[in-house]
Amino acid sequence: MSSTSQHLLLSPAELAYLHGSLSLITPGPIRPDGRSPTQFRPLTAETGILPGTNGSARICFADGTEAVVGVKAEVEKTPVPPYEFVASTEGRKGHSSAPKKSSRKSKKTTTEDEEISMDVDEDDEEAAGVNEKARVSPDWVELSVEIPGLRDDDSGTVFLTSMLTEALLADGEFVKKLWINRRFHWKLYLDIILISPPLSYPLPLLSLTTHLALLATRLPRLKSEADEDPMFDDDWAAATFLYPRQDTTSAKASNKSPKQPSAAAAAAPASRPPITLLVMAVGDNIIFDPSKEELAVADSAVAVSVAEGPSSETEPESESIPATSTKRNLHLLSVRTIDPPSRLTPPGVPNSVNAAAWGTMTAATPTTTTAATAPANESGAAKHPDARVTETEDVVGVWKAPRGGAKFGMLGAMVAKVLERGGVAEEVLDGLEGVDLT
Amino acid sequence: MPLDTSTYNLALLRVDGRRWNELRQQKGQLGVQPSADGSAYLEMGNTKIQCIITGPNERDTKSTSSASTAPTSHGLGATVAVSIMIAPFATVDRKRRGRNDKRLQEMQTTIASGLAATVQGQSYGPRSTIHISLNVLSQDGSLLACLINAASLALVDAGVPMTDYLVACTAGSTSSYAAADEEADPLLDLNTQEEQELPFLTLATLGATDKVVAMVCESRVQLTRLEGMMATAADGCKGVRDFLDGVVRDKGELMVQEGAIGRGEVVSSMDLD
Amino acid sequence: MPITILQPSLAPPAKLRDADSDSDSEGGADLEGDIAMGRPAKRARTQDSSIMTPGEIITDDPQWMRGHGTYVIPGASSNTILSSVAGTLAKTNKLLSVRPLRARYTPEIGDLVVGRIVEVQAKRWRVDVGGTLLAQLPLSAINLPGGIQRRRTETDELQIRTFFSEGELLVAEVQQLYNDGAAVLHTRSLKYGKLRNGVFMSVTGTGGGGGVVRARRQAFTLDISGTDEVSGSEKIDVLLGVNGYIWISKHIEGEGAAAETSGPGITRIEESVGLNVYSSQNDIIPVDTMREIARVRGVVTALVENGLRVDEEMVTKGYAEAVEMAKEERDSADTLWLGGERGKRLANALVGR
Amino acid sequence: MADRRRINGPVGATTPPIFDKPAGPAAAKTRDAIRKIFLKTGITPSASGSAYLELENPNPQRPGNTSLKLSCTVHGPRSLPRSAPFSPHIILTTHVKYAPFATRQRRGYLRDSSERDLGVHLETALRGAIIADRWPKSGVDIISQKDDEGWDMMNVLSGCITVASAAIADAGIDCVDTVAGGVAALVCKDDKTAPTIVMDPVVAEHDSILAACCVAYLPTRDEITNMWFKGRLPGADMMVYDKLMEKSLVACRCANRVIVQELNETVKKGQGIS
Repeated sequence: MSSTSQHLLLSPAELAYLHGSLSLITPGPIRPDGRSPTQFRPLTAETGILPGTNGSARICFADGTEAVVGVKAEVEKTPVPPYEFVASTEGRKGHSSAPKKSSRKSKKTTTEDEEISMDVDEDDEEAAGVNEKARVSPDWVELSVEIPGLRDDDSGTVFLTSMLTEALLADGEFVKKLWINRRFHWKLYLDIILISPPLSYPLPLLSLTTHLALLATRLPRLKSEADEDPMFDDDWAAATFLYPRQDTTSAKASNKSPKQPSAAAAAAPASRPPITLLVMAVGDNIIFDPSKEELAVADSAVAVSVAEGPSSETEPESESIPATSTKRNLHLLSVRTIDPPSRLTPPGVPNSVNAAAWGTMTAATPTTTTAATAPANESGAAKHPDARVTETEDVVGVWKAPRGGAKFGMLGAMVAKVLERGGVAEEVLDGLEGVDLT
Repeated sequence: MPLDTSTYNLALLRVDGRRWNELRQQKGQLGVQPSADGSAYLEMGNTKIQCIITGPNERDTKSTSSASTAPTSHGLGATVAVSIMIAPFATVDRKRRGRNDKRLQEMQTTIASGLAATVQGQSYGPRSTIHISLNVLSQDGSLLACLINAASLALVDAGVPMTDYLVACTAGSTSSYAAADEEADPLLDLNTQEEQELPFLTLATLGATDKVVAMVCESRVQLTRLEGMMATAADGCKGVRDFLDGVVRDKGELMVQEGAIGRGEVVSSMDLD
Repeated sequence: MPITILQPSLAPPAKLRDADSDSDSEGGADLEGDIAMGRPAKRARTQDSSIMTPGEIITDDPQWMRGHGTYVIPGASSNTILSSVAGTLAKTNKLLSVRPLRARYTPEIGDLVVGRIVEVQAKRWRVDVGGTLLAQLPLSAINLPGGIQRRRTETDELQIRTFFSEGELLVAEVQQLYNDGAAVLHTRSLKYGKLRNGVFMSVTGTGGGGGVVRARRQAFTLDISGTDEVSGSEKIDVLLGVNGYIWISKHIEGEGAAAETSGPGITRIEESVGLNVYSSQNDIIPVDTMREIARVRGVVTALVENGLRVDEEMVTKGYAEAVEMAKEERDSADTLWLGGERGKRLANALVGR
Repeated sequence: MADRRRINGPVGATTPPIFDKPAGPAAAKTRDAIRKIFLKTGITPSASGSAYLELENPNPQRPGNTSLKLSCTVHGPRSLPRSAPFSPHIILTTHVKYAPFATRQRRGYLRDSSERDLGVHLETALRGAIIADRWPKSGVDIISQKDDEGWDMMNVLSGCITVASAAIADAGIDCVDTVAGGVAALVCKDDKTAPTIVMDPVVAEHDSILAACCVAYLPTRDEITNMWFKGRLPGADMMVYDKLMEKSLVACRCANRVIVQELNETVKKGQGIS
């Protein structure tokens, strides 16, 4: 079944009503629970709930949907590919064709390998200038999602996992934080658990919880020198945060230990993990944080992953970045359209065609087709002559699953609304910053 | 690293400072999940478990029911389906359990049959099922016992009629199989270190009645010590039952104070009106 | 501010219960005390709280009879009554029963329930009413369109989906109960049938905190005075299903569950009114009515979240209070949303805390 | 447990030793043309609809880098099994599979997460195009198989969308429009030059790809049924994002012309015979 089809049964009458109330233009959409289009449902968030992990977080909605994320880090030996000399001399071309053979290669990494050649982190080779830095690979992060009731190779779970992994690895900054030295690196396991059966599409909840868990993650401080076997300071209070904090008052404001020269950390204080927001469109209205009923009448839905890059980093490539990026320097990481469950909903039957509704007796239901207002005494049992017409056209008040896709402009507007200055993404990031990290 | 029991008989204190018959610190909460029929969160020491109950409801025949690993065991009426999910970060080193993990399925069957004997399901038809999903957030010993306690606490929250709480506790014995010392003390409520070293058993009783519903022992232990261990476990179960009972009463009184439900009457034997 | 992130509410501090069993340390167990085998340890009922928990002896006085939520040990002297659920004791002259704190809906004959069709079979529908079992709605228990009275034929069975199909909502009455507790519904009256022009919401099971309470009138009409000069004529139907399913919709003269009580008499079956009872087409609903329907739904959610009972009186008072609150904060945009803080304020105002 | 029936190739994939310096990359293809597509429908008689697609190989003499070959079969619309719940519309299930020899490192027959991910993308793309309530109580299976290796995920997805849309049309399933897939990418030679937007990018040719997007597009309705953007784009720069999208729409229109032309040919051939 498609990724969003947690079999929600809604009647055509409800769907028609919901679609009608959500696509109102003049006073703006009326949402079933009365929220404004950009208002999120209140959620309670806490971090550091599991002492046995490097970082953990838990977020739950008022209606009970709850997610727990645990982050554990292990030191792992970095495999040295046999063709290393080929890789370094051949420069780029050799690099992409030389197969990465490592002792415990899991099957998945070959596609990651292909993806890597498409991906973006080759450019750091030139930036860092040092060749062995090149061997930063996305397999150092393993992310798994567990949804009760769905098997872990179910297409819905796989779609969520790949979206969250993609958001994390898209800009290649994150993997550099796991670098210890040329022989060892951190292997980070991110395990995301949805406690309750999903009441609404779980993606935004999972990504906010992952964001908080990564903010709270701390790695023990490295004491050993450059390429020795890693030795760590076992005083947990001295552990450094994965995402170095701004000048927060916490005593151990992360002193960037001299032995971890990573370009990103040195350049900027406050880069933050990505968040993924679910945006939905009904008619011309753009709605955030949709509940299950709202998603069931969506014409189109998009998942936008955004991260806050280091604010002082200059962007050589793009020509039109406004110089004074005052507030946050948001990076668009990935956008995916989500197949809204509205395409799987049963269609309503207009009165003119409905054998059991005896045709359109009450004048209050003017259907668009002129000939449909049959005289009162005509026996409704006979199928209406222009049933085919009502099948293709939209009859007011009758629900029909949306056909075709979304307009190009609408998709662009949805992404723009997330990214705009002072828009939703920034306010969500501000909200998340407010959570004090224990 | 093996648990050194050498210092035990000096001060009769265990590695976490408990006496031989002390339960670990327990925390419990009811109704943590408003959208589920019944829910409970239970901590015994560092073993933290959250239990969600949906049902008793009827899965209609043709619905694509999700892949719930349901070793249903037919009690008097309703069937009980249990699915356990242990978080990969629950243990010290991360371990991701596959779908058909034999140990999990065995625990699921034990819990399902234990609960089916406790739940008075005859008022629901055989077609209705009670789905119990247990999430283990962190695991530090006596896992099966803690799962059973969390499940029965959540069942009480869901208002499912039960003969009594199904409470469980583990008990071990300080002497490993080799040492033949006779006066070895039984130990109550073991954590992971003690479980890996010492022989232990899990005992589930019907509330404080000492009727044993389920007993699981997977390590070799001398027969003479078995009786002592079972008696200790049974008493441990009484302590656990009092704790669970306390959690339920607190929740009930809270709801009465909030005026959500009317105050019940008190029956007094002299009431002969 | 679009997103509000709250701090976790701390778990209520566990009161140190005066340990019943005579063990020396908190929760410990000692071996010396004799272990009472067989009969459950009779515990002096020290606490005065009237909360019963499973396995607790209520009384062993033979004069009492056993009701719901209790059981008797088959073996031993069979007049000790024990509680099988956690809840409060209820005495109805010589009958002892325990009302559980939270439980799913148990149908009783005569209940007005809102249900959703889950499955269509040859001669009947399986309806989810939030109970332990799916309810049945036989084909013979519905009104044929136009109110014709005749036996059901093959063609009716073929056209079964034109009456009700999967996912559709209906209001019905419990006609009879099977011995395993499954309900049989019927919609043979004008006030029952398919629901349209409105919004559905479900409230957790009855029996205890925050559920729908069985009341004299489950279906009633609210006339929306309209916060912004809407002509008073618009009305809203509120249907509080006893099973915790609630339907809030636009009131259509002479139709719908509330029509029975306030509309014209039941005599004229063949009137045109009953003809659209199986239509799934909504009528044109003005924006203000949609707004008020969302407000009523917010009121009910606030009642449930703050643990208050949901019945006609509370909903009407709550709605009036919500309209007042909206008038006060005339300027702020989201006067409709009644979750979180605003919900608490509304509930406190209602209960007068 | 060893797989007794099949004789597997050598465990580690071996690449030919590189002796001479391969000829320089062929003249990078012009920016605004996509590679030539070969599309044939009706290739598997047993399926109710099928199609085969092959993309032109940009520089044939390079070792280990061959063109993209995709085949797709459609089984249905056929009635759902008796146990399935009633559904008022067609149930669409899509599978994307890599042939074992399709990638540099041989992969087994068990599908892994990236293939399942592509499957979900393909399903979203096709569901928008199919008129679902024309076929109640029925299901259709679309199996798209990638036969040749060396190509990146987004190009594979756009190929799958195009070949599946042709196969659905061949199977006679009602569609609002023929959906076509297109890819565009933001590439830059090195740090100095400004990044350029390339249509239908060839992965090996470009030094570093900053961002890429793959779009499934309905040309006559001018609607997008599936969009997948990935990469690193400074957020405030919506202009680059829109330009990238427009470029991929152009790629979709070109691919769509190929489908329409192929379907016209089969129709003419069909009328010619009967």
